[in-house]
Amino acid sequence: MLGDYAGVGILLAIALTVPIGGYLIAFLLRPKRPYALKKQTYECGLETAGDTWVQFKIQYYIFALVFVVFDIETVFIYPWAVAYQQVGLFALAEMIVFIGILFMGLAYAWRKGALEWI
Amino acid sequence: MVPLAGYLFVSAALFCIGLYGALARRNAVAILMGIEMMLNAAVLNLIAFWRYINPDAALTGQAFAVFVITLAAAEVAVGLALIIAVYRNRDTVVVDDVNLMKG
Amino acid sequence: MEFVLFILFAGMTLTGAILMVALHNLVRAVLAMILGFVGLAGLYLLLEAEFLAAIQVLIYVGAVAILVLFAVMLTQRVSDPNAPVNNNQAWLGFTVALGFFGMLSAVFAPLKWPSLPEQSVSTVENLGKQLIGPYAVPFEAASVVLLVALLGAIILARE
Amino acid sequence: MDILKLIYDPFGSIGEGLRGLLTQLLVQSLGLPDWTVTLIMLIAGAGFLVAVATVTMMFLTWLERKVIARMQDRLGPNRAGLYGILQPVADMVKLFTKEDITPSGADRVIYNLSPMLVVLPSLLVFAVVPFANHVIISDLSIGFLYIVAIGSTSTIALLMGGWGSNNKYALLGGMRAVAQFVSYEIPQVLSVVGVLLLTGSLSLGRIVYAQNYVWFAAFQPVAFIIFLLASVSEANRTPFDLPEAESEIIAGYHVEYSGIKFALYFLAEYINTFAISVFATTIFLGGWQGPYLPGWGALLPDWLWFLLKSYAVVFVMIWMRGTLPRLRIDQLMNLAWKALVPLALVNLLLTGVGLSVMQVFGWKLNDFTVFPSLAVFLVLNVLMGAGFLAVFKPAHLPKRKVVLVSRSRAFEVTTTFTGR
Repeated sequence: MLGDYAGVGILLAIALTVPIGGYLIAFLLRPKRPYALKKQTYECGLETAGDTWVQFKIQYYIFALVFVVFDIETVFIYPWAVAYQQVGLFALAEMIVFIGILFMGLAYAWRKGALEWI
Repeated sequence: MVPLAGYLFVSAALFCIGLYGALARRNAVAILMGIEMMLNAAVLNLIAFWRYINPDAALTGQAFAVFVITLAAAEVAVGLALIIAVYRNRDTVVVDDVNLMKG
Repeated sequence: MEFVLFILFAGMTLTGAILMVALHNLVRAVLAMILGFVGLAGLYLLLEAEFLAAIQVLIYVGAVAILVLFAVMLTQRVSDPNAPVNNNQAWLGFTVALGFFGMLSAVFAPLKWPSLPEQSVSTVENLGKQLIGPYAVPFEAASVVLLVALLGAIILARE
Repeated sequence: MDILKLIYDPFGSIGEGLRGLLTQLLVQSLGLPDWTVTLIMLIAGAGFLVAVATVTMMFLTWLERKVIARMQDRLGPNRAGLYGILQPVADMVKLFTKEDITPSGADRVIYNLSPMLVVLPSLLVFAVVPFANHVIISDLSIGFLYIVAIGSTSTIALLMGGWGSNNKYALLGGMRAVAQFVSYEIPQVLSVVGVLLLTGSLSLGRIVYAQNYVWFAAFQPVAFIIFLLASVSEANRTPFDLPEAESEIIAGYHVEYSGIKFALYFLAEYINTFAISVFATTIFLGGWQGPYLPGWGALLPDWLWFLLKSYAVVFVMIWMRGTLPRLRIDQLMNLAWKALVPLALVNLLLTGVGLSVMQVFGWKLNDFTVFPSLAVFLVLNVLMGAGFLAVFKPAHLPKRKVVLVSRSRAFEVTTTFTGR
């Protein structure tokens, strides 16, 4: 089984040469004349105001949260889908219960307005 | 060939690093990260024992590991939500400052 | 060859974990944690649990790490850069962790473990049959746990 | 060497030749073990793949600009080379020789690491794709899961880029990109589960073989549409390009990047675009196989069928960009969570029902009993689509008046304005 992953490892090694080679070539070719004004953070032509840590919406977190729960659900779905043809209707019944329970979660999040981008 | 003790060593080291992180950090998020590392050490143990002791078609260790990962992720989701709730009420994530229960 | 890979992945895992507890900047600590998770996925691959390796990357790197990063970014604003990251009992924690590690090593090092069995039958298909068959109840219970986690987290995070 | 064989199976014949040569040179002359030959073959294959991906990216930038220009009644790049075909080369020279600016407040390590990590997953996902019969780097048994897992790591790289630049807009863009990416990952993955059910395997090679008779796009039209929409959104392309909306948050997570680092972000984006079309081709459109009609399959070589289908999907994506306006972020999230996820879940369960019907009658995918099962699935899909449209009626959308302006009329309007 590990032999199958040799190709992946080699592809990883070769793929690494693209960004590293790019950095190297660019390092040799490009000019380098930095000064303080050039290195300022870009902000619509003005000097940057205040801290970078602005207060983010909690909504980003809520979506990530719902995503994590559904991501784990998909982890259970893969083995189920692959084994389905050998088990048959019982598997379908189980998955209907599984998805039904999670659907309640989605419906709850929907009703509570957790899926609204305010 | 790698002996089973090698994996157990890595797992034990990982667990203890996580333990140190959970005990020493002040930030609640960092404590949760330490706990997460400890759970990962447990999963590594489960899989190592499955592979070396009982590599049968029943895949007991792997099935167990899948459930542990599920629980770990659920725990992170709720734990972080709790931290965010505390942060919104008390404006801090430092566990030493959250001492409302001390009275 | 397998030994070299083991050293590589174990080194990645432990480096990531040590950096995670050592770095002061929390965002960098999370990135170190991700390095540790990737190393662990490599170890699972060496143990021929390819499904576990894939979901380690999928769940921990792709989902949990993002959740933690978002939480760090949501709560970081008021933090004082000069405040200490460790509490005053850090040395005690270090002693406890080191002592526990010594104890664990003392327990498992002298034992004689069986050597690696020749082959395993780890396929996703088998895992699926197990999850639907003998583990049907935990399978459904997992969905209940996920539902409860979702409800609880949404209630907590919104006011 | 037979020239016809070279055209129809270039990878096979060149590979065999190379393998024979290497075996003669390394094993028989130098006495090295056999696996060195396999290793060198793998390195050659991976190198070829990476080179092709890079050239494809350059070609795609030209193609997109040219096609969009035609749709907007412009010419597009036409100075460098014939029809401007050398424009990407000129762009590359420019990007390589541009000064690299690191903003003063940036976290140098993370800022410099991010472009590298963005490119890696987009190249790595190609490892499990069969480009022609037997032309695949490694046909992993968890193939599709591998793609999803590797693909999901790119979000971390985006977030690193946004955070490392120490810029509000970059951080906001990064967080938006991640929120959007994770939202659309769920429907994308769930839509493919129907195909996994029918195949009973996660390996992409076996998914292609299972489409010997009928493509899965015919079995799963609803899932195919969900997959395309979700994938276009994951690649951050218009109409879902909110994270880099130029007019709203300047350019999103890569606003501070210049020179080669910006080029790497761009490279990743276009390789992702191509990767999506490749996955759509492999999973839903029969991969390298021609359509099942008498004599059609052998009409063109495998790899040409594959390229034709992939570029057809790429063209559809460019077409979408040329036609549709950008969505608002709340519309975007609503589409993902309130429409696509429930629909994909229903599709998953209905596919299970259809598969049970197939099993009861003993119908299979790889003989002529595929056609009655196709009828069952088409009925299920039509029911599902109709039910979806009945429940999620877009009633709140205002009726739009479409005004068609012909070419000559547009010309008249222009002349009146200039003639004044």
